[in-house]
Amino acid sequence: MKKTIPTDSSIHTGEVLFNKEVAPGICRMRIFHDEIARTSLPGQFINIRVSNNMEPFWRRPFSIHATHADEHWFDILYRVIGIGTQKLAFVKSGEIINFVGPLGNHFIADPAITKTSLLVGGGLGIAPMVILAHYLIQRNIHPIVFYGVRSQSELCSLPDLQALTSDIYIATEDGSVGQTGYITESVDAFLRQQTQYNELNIYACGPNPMLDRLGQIAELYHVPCQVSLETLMGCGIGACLGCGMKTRNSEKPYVYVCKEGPVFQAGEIDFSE
Amino acid sequence: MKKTIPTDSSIHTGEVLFNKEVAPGICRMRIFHDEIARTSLPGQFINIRVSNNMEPFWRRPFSIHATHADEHWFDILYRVIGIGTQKLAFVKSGEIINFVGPLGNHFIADPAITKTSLLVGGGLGIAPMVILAHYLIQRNIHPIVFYGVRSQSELCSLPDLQALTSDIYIATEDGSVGQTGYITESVDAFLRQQTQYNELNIYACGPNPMLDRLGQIAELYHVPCQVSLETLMGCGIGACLGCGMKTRNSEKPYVYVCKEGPVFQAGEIDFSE
Amino acid sequence: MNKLAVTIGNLTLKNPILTASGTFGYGNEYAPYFDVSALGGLISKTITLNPRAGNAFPRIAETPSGMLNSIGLANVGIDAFISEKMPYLRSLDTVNIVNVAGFTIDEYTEVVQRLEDVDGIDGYEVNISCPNVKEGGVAFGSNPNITAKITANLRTITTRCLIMKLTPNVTRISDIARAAADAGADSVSLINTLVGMAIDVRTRRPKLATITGGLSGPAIKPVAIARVYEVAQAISLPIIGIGGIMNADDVLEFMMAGATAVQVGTANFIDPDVCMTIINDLHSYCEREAIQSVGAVIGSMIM
Amino acid sequence: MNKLAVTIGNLTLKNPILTASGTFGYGNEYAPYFDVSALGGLISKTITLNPRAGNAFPRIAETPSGMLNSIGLANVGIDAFISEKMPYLRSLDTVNIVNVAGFTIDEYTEVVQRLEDVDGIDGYEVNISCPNVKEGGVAFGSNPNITAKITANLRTITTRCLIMKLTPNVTRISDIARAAADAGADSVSLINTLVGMAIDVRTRRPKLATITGGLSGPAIKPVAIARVYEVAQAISLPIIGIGGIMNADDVLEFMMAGATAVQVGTANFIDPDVCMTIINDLHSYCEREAIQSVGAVIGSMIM
Ligand SMILES: Cc1cc2nc3c(=O)[nH]c(=O)nc-3n(C[C@H](O)[C@H](O)[C@H](O)COP(=O)(O)OP(=O)(O)OC[C@H]3O[C@@H](n4cnc5c(N)ncnc54)[C@H](O)[C@@H]3O)c2cc1C
Ligand SMILES: Cc1cc2nc3c(=O)[nH]c(=O)nc-3n(C[C@H](O)[C@H](O)[C@H](O)COP(=O)(O)OP(=O)(O)OC[C@H]3O[C@@H](n4cnc5c(N)ncnc54)[C@H](O)[C@@H]3O)c2cc1C
Ligand SMILES: Cc1cc2nc3c(=O)[nH]c(=O)nc-3n(C[C@H](O)[C@H](O)[C@H](O)COP(=O)(O)O)c2cc1C
Ligand SMILES: Cc1cc2nc3c(=O)[nH]c(=O)nc-3n(C[C@H](O)[C@H](O)[C@H](O)COP(=O)(O)O)c2cc1C
Ligand code: FES
Ligand code: FES
Repeated sequence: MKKTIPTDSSIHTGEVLFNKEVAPGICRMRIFHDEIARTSLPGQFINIRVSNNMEPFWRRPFSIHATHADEHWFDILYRVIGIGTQKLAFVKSGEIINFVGPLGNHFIADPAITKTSLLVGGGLGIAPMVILAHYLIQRNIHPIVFYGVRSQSELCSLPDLQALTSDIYIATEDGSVGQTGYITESVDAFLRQQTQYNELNIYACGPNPMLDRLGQIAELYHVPCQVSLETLMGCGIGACLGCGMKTRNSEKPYVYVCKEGPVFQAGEIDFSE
Repeated sequence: MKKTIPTDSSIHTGEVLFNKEVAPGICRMRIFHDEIARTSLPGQFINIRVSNNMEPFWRRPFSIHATHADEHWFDILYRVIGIGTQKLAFVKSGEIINFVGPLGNHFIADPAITKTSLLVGGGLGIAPMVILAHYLIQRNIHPIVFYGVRSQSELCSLPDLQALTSDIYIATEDGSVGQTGYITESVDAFLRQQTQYNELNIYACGPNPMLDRLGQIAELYHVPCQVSLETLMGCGIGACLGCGMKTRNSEKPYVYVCKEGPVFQAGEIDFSE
Repeated sequence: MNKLAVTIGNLTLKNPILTASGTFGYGNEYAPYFDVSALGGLISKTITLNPRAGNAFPRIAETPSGMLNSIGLANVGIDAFISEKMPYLRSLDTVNIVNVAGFTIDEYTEVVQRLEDVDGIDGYEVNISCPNVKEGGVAFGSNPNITAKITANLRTITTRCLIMKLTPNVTRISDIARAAADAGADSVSLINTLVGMAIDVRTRRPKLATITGGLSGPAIKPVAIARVYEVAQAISLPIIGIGGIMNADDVLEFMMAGATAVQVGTANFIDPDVCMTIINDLHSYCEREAIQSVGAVIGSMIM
Repeated sequence: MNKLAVTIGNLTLKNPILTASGTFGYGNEYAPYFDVSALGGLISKTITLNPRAGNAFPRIAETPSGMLNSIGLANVGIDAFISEKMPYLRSLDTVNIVNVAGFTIDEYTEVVQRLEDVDGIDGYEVNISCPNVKEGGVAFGSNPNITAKITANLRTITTRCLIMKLTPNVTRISDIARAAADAGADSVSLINTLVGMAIDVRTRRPKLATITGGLSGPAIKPVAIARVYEVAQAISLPIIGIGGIMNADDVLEFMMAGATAVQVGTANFIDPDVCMTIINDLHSYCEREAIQSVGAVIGSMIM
């Protein structure tokens, strides 16, 4: 895919403006930081030092969820799953957080060829979609959001999305709201109904099986599809070579997600492993 | 020295009632715990797990400073010096603390042979002297407190001591209050003025050089002297064999402070190292 | 049937949790904290022919996720062990394994010979891996020939369970394990501590009086798991895994790597009832995962 | 005079802080975070004759106070290194040490031969200690004869500073160090990672695709300090200490144990500007302690 030049990354500290549970086990944290608020691009992430000691040892990466340049803040949205996110959930407003960023490349939008974008978020994969929808609207691209979760209670940031677009499709695995089943099938159904595909594209973030399936759907309809990946990250800056994903290109069997990603064309990645 | 049977030790949790700075860099923590409040003896200590993670790795030992059986609490008094005590200082009232105790032997008082005791505390060595003074008074032994610090600002728990005895001698190294110099010299001066020594004894806790000098003074006047020692402690329960002090007895070259102490006759210990 | 039972040589342990020598005293130190008889087995502090005061102080130092020690096999000596410590150990309803060491090859034989007459001993763990003594110790355990010799000598004089305790401070631990296995050991236990050192930069003094010591605790767990896995590929004897175990997950990790049982060491210092917690958690694990015998976990890593 | 300057062979480093190979990429990765020219020297990712994609994923795992890696010497290969990476490295105002490896003894010679013609290289660090490759690597570095052979071969073809990087996964590292010293090395650097392993007990899968990997970070610092001290007693060459350095105190600890310079590895992942912080803190230390040259700290442990 076209190479993008990421914004300069640095080590920053920022004050936490709030950090609250927005759904069971899911928190949203707002950090005061003018530079990130102004310069970060959709799909980029920050790498947070969640503790001053060695537990956990590595930083923890989180997508930038939303930004507000005038108010100098940005948000992350995260699920509490292990020691790092547990510690993060304990941070109180007023405390100072240390992070590296903005890191990685970003979703690419070209208004000359795209009029409508499908933004597909699975679970916490919704995180980059708020900043992305905002970004697209500024570029006159119409965002249609597809949001899949296990159950209604996990839905986050709907008001943010609704403020940006009225086209929001929801699928839940348990059928508690929206379509029952996987969000990929809603995307498939949507695409099937279209009459032309050349001004469409897809942006997606979520579990690998979802991205894999979505890549297949996109290929079927010949719609470009950019996916944002997650892997374990030792450094986040391209130094440890720990964050690889297998590609379909035997000349370059791996891509490094932190530096060459996290955003890739779906077709580049080999999700089979 | 006469062997004492320590109270049964267990792993406990207790609620912190308060934890506040009482002098620059010195905190007092009150813990709600009926059993410790009722059963612990002067000189015994508890071993606190100051964090849930591995920093610091070991527990940290602190003398029992004061107890209140009816109100079911006990206090510790501690100086913030490194990672463990820094974390301890962050604990808020209402939080639950995990500790092992009561540990170790204790100061021994025999009203049949002792009428007056000199309680000598150097710096944080004052910690066990409050519970000890209380204990002695209950046994009709009159406590005279000798309290040495570097400077007036470091004096702690004077009201507690004053409530128990009016005989309090203070020495400061900088002369900001009381005698100028080491408290051991105040003890020496006091003893020099006495006419008889057979109903006296000394209890002491503080830096090793102080205890060493005090032992010499005690020997001079043939006054029994019990000292409470501090060493690094890996376990606090007699298992790691890490907490040794050299003795003057070549048959038994080391004593283990956590289990055989922390209280010893001054004459047993070789402070030369 | 007891789901947690495992077998080491002629011994059945009611669960895979043993205590690591030198971290559990002679057992009674822990009696206030839990019912010591609940253990799969108790391995006592290394016993030598003569009492030893041990090395000079400081003997311990805290390190990132671990600690250093240079106790130097301080122990009461075999006579006092038999007269003062055995009665308590004998009274327990658990497997009693006595850890032994010598400073010459013959001394190992001598110590075990003395213990052969003593009732209530179920097995020996032979410490050929102590990094904190000048003679014997790790010097023996890093040499396959001496390892074989000590093992063979002891095998001729005892039918009790014979466990050789190995050092990780060698180029290939499986060579040593094979030597012990071929010479008749019933099991090997690993790892003893890694040689380590720390300096107090304020005083410029080593944190241990002996300068170097042995590193233990969670810091060494990845090394221990790798060694257990290596040895499990090399020999068919049951392996006892040691190093940095703090909880039941750590025990499962060792067993998946190939250990039949484990020893809990430094963790006892942090939580004196940790072995009881681990045993309870292993029970819950087997319930939750519908495992009929914890033996099914041994070597069950999926590649 | 620069208080922090130290000497390794024919090189003067403006301070004792080098970056550990494989943790600092080819330098440019860190350019956003501090002025890389401030380093005492930069040691780049191991270079091999052919480009290598490296091992399968997962290649990294978090462990108590450390991490495991099994990168497997993924690198761009010597051609791309020279054409794509050297221009940036050459532009820096710091000592540029290239870490090299081969899979046969001759390959080491071949790689260095190729680099001899390249400008802007001040020295070589020879990786005979990688635990994550099947051929060469730690198998070479645990054999004193092969160590001597590789060292001697390279000594005949280069006058540039020659540093042999040693593995701790051996019975006696000083034997290997002596072999390197006698064969003409200018310095030895130690330690490379300890062999380690971890299993995810939920999935029962090893946390690394290669099963075992190399342990780094603060967890291994006590082992590294002990090895530096051991080698410092055995040879008179300058030693470069590596393992678990997170801050200036850790650097001083290595130097007191006998290291002339150090390498900062895993810490760069946690704080990409950690080397700058350390250099500043070393300056302050020398000021505060009125030390005229940091060289005075080397081997200054008091016994
Ligand atoms: C570029 C990028 C952006 C991300 N953005 C977000 C975000 O916006 N919101 C959010 O909630 N999470 C996000 N993540 C994932 C997030 O980083 C992890 O959930 C977090 O690191 C877990 O830390 P922990 O200490 O709580 O869990 P741990 O205790 O480290 O792990 C708990 C379990 O989760 C697994 N795990 C840990 N990290 C990952 C990972 N990155 N991918 C897959 N499995 C993992 C572990 O293997 C383990 O089984 C992102 C990850 C990347 C790489
Ligand atoms: C039986 C006993 C009772 C104690 N009672 C009290 C008390 O009532 N109040 C109080 O303030 N302190 C008391 N101490 C000392 C207290 O345990 C230490 O100050 C504490 O463990 C330091 O922990 P830290 O993590 O803050 O410091 P660390 O980071 O562990 O150490 C900082 C520095 O202090 C030194 N140090 C650490 N522990 C000790 C020690 N035990 N003796 C000497 N030097 C040490 C270290 O070597 C290091 O140089 C007692 C110690 C013992 C053994
Ligand atoms: C303080 C201490 C003393 C030890 N003493 C002995 C000993 O006497 N004999 C022995 O075989 N191992 C001894 N060890 C090693 C332990 O039995 C064990 O092999 C090692 O600590 C690794 O396990 P851990 O990480 O769970 O502690 C000792 C370890 C410690 C920490
Ligand atoms: C991710 C990673 C990759 C490494 N790659 C190399 C390498 O290519 N060549 C090498 O000689 N050492 C390599 N090492 C070892 C380091 O250079 C260093 O010796 C080791 O990590 C110990 O130092 P530390 O604890 O400061 O990280 C690597 C280490 C890590 C963590
Ligand atoms: S996380 Fe280290 S290279 Fe990507
Ligand atoms: S602190 Fe462990 S024996 Fe005393």
